[in-house]
Amino acid sequence: MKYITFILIQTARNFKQAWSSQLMTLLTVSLSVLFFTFFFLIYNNMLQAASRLGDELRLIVYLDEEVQPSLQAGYEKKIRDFSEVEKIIFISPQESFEQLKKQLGNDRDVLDDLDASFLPHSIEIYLKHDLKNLSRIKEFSEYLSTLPSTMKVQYGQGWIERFSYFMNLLRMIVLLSGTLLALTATFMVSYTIRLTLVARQEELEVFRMLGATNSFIKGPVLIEGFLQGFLGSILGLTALYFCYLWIQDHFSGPVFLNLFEFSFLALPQVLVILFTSILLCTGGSLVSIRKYVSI
Amino acid sequence: MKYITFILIQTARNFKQAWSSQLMTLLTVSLSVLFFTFFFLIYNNMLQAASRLGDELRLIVYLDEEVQPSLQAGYEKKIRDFSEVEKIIFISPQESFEQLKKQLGNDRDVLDDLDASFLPHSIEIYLKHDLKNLSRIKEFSEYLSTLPSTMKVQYGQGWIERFSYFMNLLRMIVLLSGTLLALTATFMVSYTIRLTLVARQEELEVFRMLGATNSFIKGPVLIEGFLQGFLGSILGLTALYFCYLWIQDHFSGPVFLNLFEFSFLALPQVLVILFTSILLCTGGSLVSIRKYVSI
Amino acid sequence: MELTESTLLLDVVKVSKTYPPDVIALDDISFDIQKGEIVFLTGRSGAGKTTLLKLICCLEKPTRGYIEIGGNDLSKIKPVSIQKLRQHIGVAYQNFRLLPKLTVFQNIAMPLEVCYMDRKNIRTRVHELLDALDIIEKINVRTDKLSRGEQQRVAIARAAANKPSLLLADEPTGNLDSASTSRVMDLFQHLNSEGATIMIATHDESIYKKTRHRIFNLEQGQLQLIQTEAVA
Amino acid sequence: MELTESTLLLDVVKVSKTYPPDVIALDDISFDIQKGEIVFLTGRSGAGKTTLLKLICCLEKPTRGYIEIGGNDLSKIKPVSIQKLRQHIGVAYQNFRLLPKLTVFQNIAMPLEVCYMDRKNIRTRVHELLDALDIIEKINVRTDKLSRGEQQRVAIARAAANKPSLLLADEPTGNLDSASTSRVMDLFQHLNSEGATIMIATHDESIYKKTRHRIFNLEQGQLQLIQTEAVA
Ligand SMILES: Nc1ncnc2c1ncn2[C@@H]1O[C@H](COP(=O)(O)OP(=O)(O)OP(=O)(O)O)[C@@H](O)[C@H]1O
Ligand SMILES: Nc1ncnc2c1ncn2[C@@H]1O[C@H](COP(=O)(O)OP(=O)(O)OP(=O)(O)O)[C@@H](O)[C@H]1O
Ligand SMILES: [Mg+2]
Ligand SMILES: [Mg+2]
Repeated sequence: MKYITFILIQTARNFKQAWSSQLMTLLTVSLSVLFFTFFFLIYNNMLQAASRLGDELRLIVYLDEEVQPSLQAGYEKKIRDFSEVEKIIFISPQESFEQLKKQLGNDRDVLDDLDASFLPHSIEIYLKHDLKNLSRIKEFSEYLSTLPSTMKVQYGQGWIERFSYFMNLLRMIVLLSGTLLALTATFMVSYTIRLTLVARQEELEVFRMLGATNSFIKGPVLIEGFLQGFLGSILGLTALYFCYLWIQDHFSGPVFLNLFEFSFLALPQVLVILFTSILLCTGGSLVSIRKYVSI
Repeated sequence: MKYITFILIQTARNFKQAWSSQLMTLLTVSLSVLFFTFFFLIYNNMLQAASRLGDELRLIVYLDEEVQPSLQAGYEKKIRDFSEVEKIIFISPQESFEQLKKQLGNDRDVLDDLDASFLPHSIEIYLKHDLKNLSRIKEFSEYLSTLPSTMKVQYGQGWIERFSYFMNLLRMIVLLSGTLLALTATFMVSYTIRLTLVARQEELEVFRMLGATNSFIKGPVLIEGFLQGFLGSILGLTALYFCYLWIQDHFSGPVFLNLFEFSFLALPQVLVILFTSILLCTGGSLVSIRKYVSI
Repeated sequence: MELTESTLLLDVVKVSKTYPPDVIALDDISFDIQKGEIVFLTGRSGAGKTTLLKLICCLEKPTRGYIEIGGNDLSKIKPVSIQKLRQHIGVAYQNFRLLPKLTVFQNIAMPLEVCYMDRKNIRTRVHELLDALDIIEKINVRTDKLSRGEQQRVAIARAAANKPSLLLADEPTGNLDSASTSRVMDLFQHLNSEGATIMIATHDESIYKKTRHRIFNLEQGQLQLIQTEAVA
Repeated sequence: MELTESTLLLDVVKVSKTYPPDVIALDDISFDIQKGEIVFLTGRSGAGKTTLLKLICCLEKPTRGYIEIGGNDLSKIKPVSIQKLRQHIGVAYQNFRLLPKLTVFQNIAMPLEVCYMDRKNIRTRVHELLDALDIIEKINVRTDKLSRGEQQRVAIARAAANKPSLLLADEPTGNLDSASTSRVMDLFQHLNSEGATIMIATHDESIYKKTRHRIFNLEQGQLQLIQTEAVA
């Protein structure tokens, strides 16, 4: 009990004495958490968005003969071997003809005199929605052309290819800036913690000279580290939440929301972030003590 | 001459004495410059990429009668009134028919028995490539439908709309993180400069007590601020250049380069960055002196 | 860290201290101090007085030789034991080592907090000491707002706060007028009568001239006994 | 800042100094000092000696009254002039105010650099002073590696470096043995013979007991002249 009282008194006194640098550390931690989670949020949502855009990720394989129902399973297996696939549909010329008619709309009378048989058999392949599949779509299409009786493979070549490159670029950017930010965050936090402790170096040294035990010295520092990490990440996450609300606010509207359901971090993710920043702050403080208070 | 010698000696001594915190400031400045320019670079290139993707930004207006050559100028004017437009092409049913034939490729014999007259007259409108136009494409299409004798307006509605929302979101993200980063950069730089000066507060105070004039005190601080800003931004820009090379390296390949010609900052931009960070560092140092050395 | 029953409190054996690169501060020093003694240490400026005191409170390690306090060889005991030991040694440093941002009370309370004394007892003890040293009216003033002589007395009060078994005072009267000096010496006398062993490094002849205690003199790293204790 | 031709160097008129909240350090003090004089200032710890010296070198402002140095009223001259004036006043602070990370040489060179003296002259002057104070062998040692008495002499050397017209020494011998003390006093004597006016605040009777100079005593904020200058 006595011990705890002393530690708390110490902590309060430290804060009173050095509140400006404590506040600085807190702000730094918050900013770092904000940065990091901001990028995490964006990356997360980008992946989701990509998967929605990928709804159009349909490849059509035109065949020069019908695939007998008995052979369809083999075909499917071959396709699934190469890439993860959402669903595979075998389409007869009749079905294609109906589809074409629908697409032409008012102009459908062009087809009036024609027979469905001029259209080939085909297979529609819907890819699983993720960036990996998107970026491998070209390879996949080449693979499909080598299957037996394939006449031609078709997909929204033009824009899908560009889009996939674009997404790749974005992914790289987000990862790169994420790494940069993580580095800086660590650097900033450890730097400010170091500075706070250097400012208290004299005090800790005097305490050492007066015979303070390790637990006496480390107690307040640990509590401070904990508070810094805890409050810092709470603040950062709160700021992030407001950013999130702001973005959502500026992107409401049926079309958009439908496309990008911009979602916040999940609870487990939030907890991991909280835990990590507490660990970082307390750990950093302890390491710094060992380094700067030699006596 | 004597004055300059003394100032240089002072500066060298300061650096020797406090090289670790000086290095910290330098690193902070570099990182801040790197962040800021990195986002600037991305934003710049994103705009360019958008304009390239926008190549497909073509609207087709189907008309129920031919537009007489004498009226074409009036039509053009009306269209240009609403939005900036790259070019406008009036297309006759014959031209459309040829185009359709080309598109159908091997299946073109479907059209053999048909006459071009079942196709309507149309106007193809190519938009100027920028994000603003992209995001207003829906409004534009609605406007076009109100023009006389318009039957139907068509554009790659599905994906263009999604793409434009996506681009908007991205723009917001880049701007938001850019702002965040600029704020932090300023905060970090001023904080480290302050700390460096607080560490030297005692020295400056003693100099004051010994009768140092203002120019004696400020000279070395100014030189340091200048060097910090100069070297810091040079370092940051160099790091940025390597990031740039890395990105380019990972996106070589004919299709990609064709689409995103990822380009570096222009010389004037580099100069502005250099100048700004020098100003920030020197200014910050001077303000801090005034605040921390009161005697 | 319990001190043994023997009457020998401090035993310094063939101790040398060389600061890098080649400053020989102490050269093969040996002496011992009994419990309850008062000992003076004199010597020219730079003779090594402070160095010797630092070795005794483990702020520096001897280059050669060893030091025993209450039977514990300082070079062999564990860090935890050193911390406990320091709680029994009060040191008034020559450069005070006060915390400028804390008040007089907070500074003097530090060694008491370190061994978890409770608030009430701390307050009583601090008042007692400040009364004895005549600076009770400064109790809630930050130490950087004090005159140098007041600071010196605070440093002495802090050293004496925990009723140490061994009190090391390094130039305790350098900034004090004669009235304050005699108050400080009275305090030392009082602590001594309560059982504390006291070692005072000083230049101030006036405080040791008329005593009957042992006086050591350091010169060029060598220790000489220049006055043996007179039998009462 | 040129000092006038008059023989009056320092004129303190009805000066009071109150520290917040209510510490009356000086209370309506008046005195003057002629050029070339040596004056001692005594007083109990906390009497206000350091405060008086701080007022003279413009580190604090008087609450009431004014101080003139060489005819310049300190409360009226501009900051730039104060800076120039300080170059003519050497102060050995009671707490030294040395820079711990710089060497002895660099510390003593500071007041010389401030008025742009060239390297060669600086070196000569520093050697001269260190020789006089017997710490020449420490010239390239960082001041935090010095004994307290050595630091004190460095502080005195720095105050004397620029051959000041007025030298203020605050307790200059508190950490010095008698041999070093007499070296310091010799240095002061020498500076005085070169024209410097010197004011020494001290507790150390030994340095003023046998002099013929004026001695002021501060008590409860009041100044008393306790020895007038003996005519030679
Ligand atoms: N940390 C250090 N590094 C190098 N040399 C040191 C260090 N501390 C002290 N010295 C040197 O060791 C010698 C003895 O120093 P010490 O402080 O023990 O002297 P002292 O007797 O206390 O002198 P004073 O009366 O001036 O306080 C001096 O020459 C000093 O310069
Ligand atoms: N900055 C300050 N703020 C408040 N009070 C102060 C300050 N400086 C000094 N004092 C008080 O003013 C009084 C005179 O202080 P001063 O330092 O002038 O005494 P001194 O004569 O130099 O004493 P010493 O011999 O101990 O150095 C003391 O009571 C001191 O506590
Ligand atoms: Mg000493
Ligand atoms: Mg004083």
